[in-house]
Amino acid sequence: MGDLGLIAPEIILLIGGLFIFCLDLAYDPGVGKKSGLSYMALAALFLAAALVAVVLQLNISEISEVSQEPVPKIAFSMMTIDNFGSFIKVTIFAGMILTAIAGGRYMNRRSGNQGEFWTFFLMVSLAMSIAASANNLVLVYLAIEFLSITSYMLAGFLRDNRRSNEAGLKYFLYGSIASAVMLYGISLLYGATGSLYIHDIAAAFAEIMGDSSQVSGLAFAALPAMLLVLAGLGFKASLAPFYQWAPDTYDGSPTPVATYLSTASKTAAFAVLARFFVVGMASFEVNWVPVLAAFSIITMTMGNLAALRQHSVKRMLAYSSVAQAGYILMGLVAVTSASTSAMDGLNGVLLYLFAYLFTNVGAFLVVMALEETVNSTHINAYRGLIKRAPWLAVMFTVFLLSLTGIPATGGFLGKAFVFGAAIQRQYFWLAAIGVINAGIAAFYYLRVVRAMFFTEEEEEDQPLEVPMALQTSLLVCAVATIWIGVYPSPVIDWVSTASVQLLSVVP
Amino acid sequence: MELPLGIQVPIPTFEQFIFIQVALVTAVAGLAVVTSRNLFHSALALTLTFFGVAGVYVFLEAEFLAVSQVLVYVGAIAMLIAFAIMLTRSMMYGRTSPLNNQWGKSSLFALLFFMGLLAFARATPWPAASEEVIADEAMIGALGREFVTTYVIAFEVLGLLLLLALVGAVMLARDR
Amino acid sequence: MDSPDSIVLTILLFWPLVAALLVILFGRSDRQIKSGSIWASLLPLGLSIYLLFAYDSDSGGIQFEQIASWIPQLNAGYHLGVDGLSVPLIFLTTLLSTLSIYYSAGVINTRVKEYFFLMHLLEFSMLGVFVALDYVLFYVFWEISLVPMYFLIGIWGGANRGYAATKFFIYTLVGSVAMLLAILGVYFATGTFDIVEAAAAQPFAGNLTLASLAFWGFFLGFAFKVPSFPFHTWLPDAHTEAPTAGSVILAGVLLKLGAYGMLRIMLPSFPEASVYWATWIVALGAIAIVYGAFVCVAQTDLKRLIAYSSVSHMGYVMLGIGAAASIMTPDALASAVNRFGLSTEAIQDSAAMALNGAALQMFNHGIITGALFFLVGIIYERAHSRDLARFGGLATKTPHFYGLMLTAAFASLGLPGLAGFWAELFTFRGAFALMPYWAAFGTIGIVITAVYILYRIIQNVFLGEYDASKLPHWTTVDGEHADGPTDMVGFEKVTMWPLIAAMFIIGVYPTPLVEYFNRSARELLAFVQNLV
Amino acid sequence: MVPLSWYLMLAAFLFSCGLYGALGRRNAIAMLMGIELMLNAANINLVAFWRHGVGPMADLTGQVFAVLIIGLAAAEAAVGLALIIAVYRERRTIDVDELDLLAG
Amino acid sequence: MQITQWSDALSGWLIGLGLPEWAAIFLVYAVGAFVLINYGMLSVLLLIWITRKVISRIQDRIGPNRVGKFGLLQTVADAAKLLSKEDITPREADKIAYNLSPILSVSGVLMLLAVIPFAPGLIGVDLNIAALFVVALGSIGIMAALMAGWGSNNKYALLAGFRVVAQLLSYEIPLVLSILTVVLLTGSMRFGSIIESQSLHLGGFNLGVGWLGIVMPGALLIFFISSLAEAELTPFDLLEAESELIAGFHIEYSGMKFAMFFLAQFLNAWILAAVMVTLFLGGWQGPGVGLPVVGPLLGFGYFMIKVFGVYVLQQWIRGTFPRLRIDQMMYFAWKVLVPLTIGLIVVQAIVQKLPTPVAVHYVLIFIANVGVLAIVASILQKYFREEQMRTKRSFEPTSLIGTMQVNEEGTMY
Repeated sequence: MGDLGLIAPEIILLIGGLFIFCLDLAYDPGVGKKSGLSYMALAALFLAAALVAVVLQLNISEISEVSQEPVPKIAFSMMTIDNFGSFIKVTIFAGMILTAIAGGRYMNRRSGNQGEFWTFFLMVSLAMSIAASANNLVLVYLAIEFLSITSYMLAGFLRDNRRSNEAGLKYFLYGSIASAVMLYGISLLYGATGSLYIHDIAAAFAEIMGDSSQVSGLAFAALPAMLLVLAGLGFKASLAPFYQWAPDTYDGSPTPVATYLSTASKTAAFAVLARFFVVGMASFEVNWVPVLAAFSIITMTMGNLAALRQHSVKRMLAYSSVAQAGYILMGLVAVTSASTSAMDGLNGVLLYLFAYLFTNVGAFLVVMALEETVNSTHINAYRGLIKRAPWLAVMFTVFLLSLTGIPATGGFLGKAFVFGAAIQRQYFWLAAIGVINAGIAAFYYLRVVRAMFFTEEEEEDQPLEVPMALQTSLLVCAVATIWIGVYPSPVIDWVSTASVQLLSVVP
Repeated sequence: MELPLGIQVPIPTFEQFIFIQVALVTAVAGLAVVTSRNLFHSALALTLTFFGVAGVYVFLEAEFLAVSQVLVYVGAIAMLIAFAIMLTRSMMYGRTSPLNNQWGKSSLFALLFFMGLLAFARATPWPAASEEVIADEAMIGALGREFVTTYVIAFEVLGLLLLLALVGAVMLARDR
Repeated sequence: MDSPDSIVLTILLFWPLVAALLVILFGRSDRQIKSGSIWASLLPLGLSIYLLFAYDSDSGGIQFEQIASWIPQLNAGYHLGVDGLSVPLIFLTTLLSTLSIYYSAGVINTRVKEYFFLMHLLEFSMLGVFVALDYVLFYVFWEISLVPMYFLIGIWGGANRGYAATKFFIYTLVGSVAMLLAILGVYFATGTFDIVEAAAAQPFAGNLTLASLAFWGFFLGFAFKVPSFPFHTWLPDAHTEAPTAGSVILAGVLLKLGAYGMLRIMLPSFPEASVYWATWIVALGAIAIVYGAFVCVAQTDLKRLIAYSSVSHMGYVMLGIGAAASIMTPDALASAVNRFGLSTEAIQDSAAMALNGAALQMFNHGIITGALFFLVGIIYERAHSRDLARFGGLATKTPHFYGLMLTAAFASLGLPGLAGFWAELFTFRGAFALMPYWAAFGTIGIVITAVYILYRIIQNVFLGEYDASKLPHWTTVDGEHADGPTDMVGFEKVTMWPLIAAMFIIGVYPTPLVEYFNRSARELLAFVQNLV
Repeated sequence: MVPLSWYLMLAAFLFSCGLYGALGRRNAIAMLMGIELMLNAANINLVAFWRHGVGPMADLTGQVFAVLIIGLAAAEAAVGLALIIAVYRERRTIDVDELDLLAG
Repeated sequence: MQITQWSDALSGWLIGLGLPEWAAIFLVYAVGAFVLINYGMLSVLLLIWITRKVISRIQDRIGPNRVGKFGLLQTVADAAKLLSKEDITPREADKIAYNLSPILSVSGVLMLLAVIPFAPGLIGVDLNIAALFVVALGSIGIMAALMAGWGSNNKYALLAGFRVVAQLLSYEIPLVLSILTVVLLTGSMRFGSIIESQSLHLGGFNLGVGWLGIVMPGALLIFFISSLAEAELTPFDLLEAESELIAGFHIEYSGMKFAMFFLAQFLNAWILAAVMVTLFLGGWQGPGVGLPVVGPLLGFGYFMIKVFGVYVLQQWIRGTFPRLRIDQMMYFAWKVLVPLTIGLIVVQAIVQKLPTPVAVHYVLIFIANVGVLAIVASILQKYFREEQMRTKRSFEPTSLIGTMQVNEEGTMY
């Protein structure tokens, strides 16, 4: 399989995006008749996801003699095609597909630039996909920036809408600062190690750390560099204290954009974080573990406390997604390459991301459904939803319970894994703070459930018309959420192969 | 060279002397960018900074980069910024302070940051300069080859990004 | 599948879930849903009665085991099984569920489909807790039981239901997440999620700090549910606001989950920590008894009063468990022998007695409080008020109701010949031998219980002159206007009689029930003594 | 020969200036200018490390990355200014303190 | 014989005099810069005279003929007059921008002189990236115009400032791309190498007519058109557009500063012509440049003849063509020139990878260029025909509203 074959999913996305773009330029069927473009985008995404699986299948044939693990393949010297990347890609594509199915109508009704939208949409997927595989900080940075810049435009896509505009601008300003900071950190890493390949950096640091006479030397550069890079990546993953953009952006952006920003984009950021810290900074584990732990605590606490005060469900979900990032980070804190247990931190991160993706996409889709029908995101719009749209309310409840971490949903499994990993590494205080936060979080999730179910008698109940495509997406999300919670075995297997392969390259 | 108070300063070579000039101009211009009350003057100072940085690249024997810097930063980015300032020129007047309400915090933060980086840059035992730069024309060739071999993915990504930025910027900023 | 019996638990467990799905998917009319639900709930009841008889209490141990692979990567399996402790509680669960469903069919007329769906789901989750022998499974059911209860309180509850439901949910959630951490700790110490195996592996043996952490993790989870004294504040709100059937299930079964967890998990898994913290548990139990009873006296709301009486009564359970916990290790046993100057056997007998008392109290409290809540619900359906000050002299107007209430109330205060008596007797008998001072303190509660039962309930509601002006608006159970209190109607009587009968039967002849409990209590003691 | 640390100090100064501008100014365009300064500072670092760093001279990573960043900065500035113009057209302001539609 | 050798000799001599090495090098550079700058300043006098003469001829006038022989000193007199004029700064002007702009404008252009190869060996610096350098420094001029437009605090000036950015940035792209075709073919951005590659050896004798413009007429044309726009010459002189913008961004300037803008403009046109000659017309290449001693002199002569020839051509167009509207101008850049040059580059890139003899490459590239040439020519022809008809109609007495009419197709032309 050649290099091009290995990045076939990305190429499909590229071709799909450019094709849609050209088609949109060349052929104008008239206002409101461009929905065909969204089907094309979907087709490209499906094909890409399928190709990831194909690449994965063809990839695992070669087994290393040393570690008895499949050898990751390198494409174009900067992309590692391994199980880890493939897992992340499939997760991302799943999120993008679900968003695309549900969000097509939303965007088509609000913007006349469908051609651009679907092009950007595919390109964002492409960027995330590259970020998931990138093994060189040059490409990591470019992919993150590609993702960011395209996202800025998508966040501000409804240019006649003041909120969307403002969301785009704020996202841009915060995001650019963060990426510049990250770039500075990368430049310091380059200075200290002379390379930007993550494994080279890891090897160089391992060598420096191994040589006791030199430890005080260039290793000194690692800590500031690490912090700066963390600032940039933490921004994408909306970790405190870099999360201020998230609520504003999610709130103001078109809901499909907010949906993927809070799920797929976050998944990509965590993939990069994992690759960078677990592989690249393996020699400095003692340094970054406390930092990440502190970030994790601040993130979940700040996110939860802020979410408590919100009256807009969309904004509440935005803050909640900040808090969820804190939980996920907890898993990253507790990664060990020596762990034999399936309940390892990295597994926890991946599993959490996987489950969280379906849950949160679902939750945002419900918000989108309400926006579509009653044009509001305020919690009062959800009052008595059980009478107006029973299935919508039930599914939203499933998602909210999953976000709370109630068993038999995917969210529980993710939480159990990250808590488990923390317990395993004996970070009891971290887990304890997680518990307290779970309690706080339950409060604001339940507020929505209360509004939906605990109705007064006199309220009017007009049935809501939820579009078919949205329902389909929602159903998939709900089924997936419950399925992961009830029968997680295959997912755990999958996750394990992914993380084992990533950890096998840690020097 | 000994300054008053007994501070020892090594006598700079001619090259270092010129570098100090360039660096000073760059730094002062950089400071002017963020302190000037007049936005347009900020933009002018920014342009000067870009030139200064290009000069620094020349010192680093990266002429191609220096020219690219002028071409893109001065020729495109500074121009765009000046253009945007003109388009939003009503923002220039009637404002009492160009700083937002957290400027105090940010200035402190930036100062601390600077001192940290400074200490870091001075304290770290950076390796000594390596060998001579390869001959100029060959280097440009090598640079070009890097772009289409090792860095081909990054290069393509950047190209795609530029295309998307173009399309998106037009879409966003276009008048109805 | 080793024997046909092994599938019994699976059927018992999943039938309510099937019923719930049938209700939600195929429920057409309210009538059909109600009758279908009642019929559906009879199957688990039948199966649990079958279990009562089929469980071989001579051989004891865990029977009807079923083990299947579920999440092999985590060593978490689908492991079901029952022992002498869980069999009666399963029966209690199915009995109360069936009665609740039956009663609700008479009084619930809004959002019927959801209601019965949730009732079945609730039964499913409660049964799951009692039959699960795997931590993950246990925890899953434990948490799921929150959800239907939350909705039951929130949708069909009283005026302040949203607040109460949320409070209930969050309190218990925080507790159970703490328990989750403890479970994970046990998992990483033993490498398995199997409750029996993990207990046998004795996690954190020799490391009192970690063992205590895990112990308190579990304790938090269970104590919120029981609810033990400082963690009880959600309970009065939840009970008061819940619909009748919800209160019944909540008091009758859900509270037992906590105590069950202590007996099933905490004592066998962490004997050292149990010994170390036994005094605390006993103290909390005794304080709960006394505090709950005193608070009851001050109540003006009938339902709230009964809710607080649950706090008090569950205190007995804690007391018994704590007392038994104090001799969980051979060392502790030996020191207790030294301290009290009794023989080893006598001490062990006392411990077994305390455990029996606690377990019996769980069962009895389920029946008695269930009955009391039903009765409160019955009067509330007519009076639409629970204010004690507005009742009086109902004895003459509603004699049937009066009779049943009298029986249940006396059972509650532990009158000999009724169910409550034996439990209190066993508990105090066991506890006095092991924790004399706290047990003595706890007896104050018995006196106060008599005060509020006799004075606040019997005197206030039933005796004295009936004064129509105090509460002018009465209705029949169907919501039609009535001139005064009307007596119980058929379906209410049908609901009540099995419970009343059970009180009498157990009061007169508790032996078969004690047989189950005693067997498992002895097993527990033996298990722990043999381990170390 | 100019020592490496001089370049690094210049870069650090520019970066801090940029950071201050990006965080402390209220005009979105001024913030953007600060961001450009930061990118330039990072670029100086990269090229200086390439010239003086531990890697072999034939490895042009630092320069290549710098060129890529220059291109990327152009894209970023274009998109950013487009967003600024779009906001300005709707709101007649690009003062980030006044963009409070999404506060809460 | 390279300029570096001369400068080496000079600096060696200076060191011999006892100067420190850095001072000697500094002095040599200073001398070189002094010479180039003065050449630039002085040549402008000639350039302005040529312009006025050419345009006068076109307009059937004689042009300046009083001051000096053939009026050659007319410009000197004008300059003296401008210098003596009062230097006015508008009250509300942005002082920094206003005063900096003319200086920047001139210095940006003068810096370009450093890389212009006047003759074999006669070149300021033979930069390895000279082609890029030329383009990069062009942006200084844009910046200067923008500053002038803004600093004058005059709405016409500001409007012109906007137009500067729009026009110059737009035409920079086809300009760069057409330079790229040359770079692609010669494999170098160094002007020295590019000129070297345009020699044509015949039995050891350098005929010097292997001009790239012959192989790539399309690119040549596009470069020429773009350079007209870059030099702000008619038909792309919308920046000053006297009839609408009064005088463009330098409307508020007077005296010396005004003169500096003019200087920059004329010099810029000349330098662009020089670049064009270097890239496409063989630079100093010509018969006999390979000869010793006379070779460089011949080269210098060829170069100057070619450059001034192109310059006269520019002024000729300036005198005859009507001005474009801004939309037409943008349309032409983005929808005609840019796609065509990109197509050209793609074709060329593919052709150069073909496994055929180099001659075949040249033939194929030539064919592609002719195609481009034909397309541009046809578009221009269409435009001019319509322009002619419009003009004719507007002068017909029967059609009083002719100028207001949209043409038949309703297109922009």
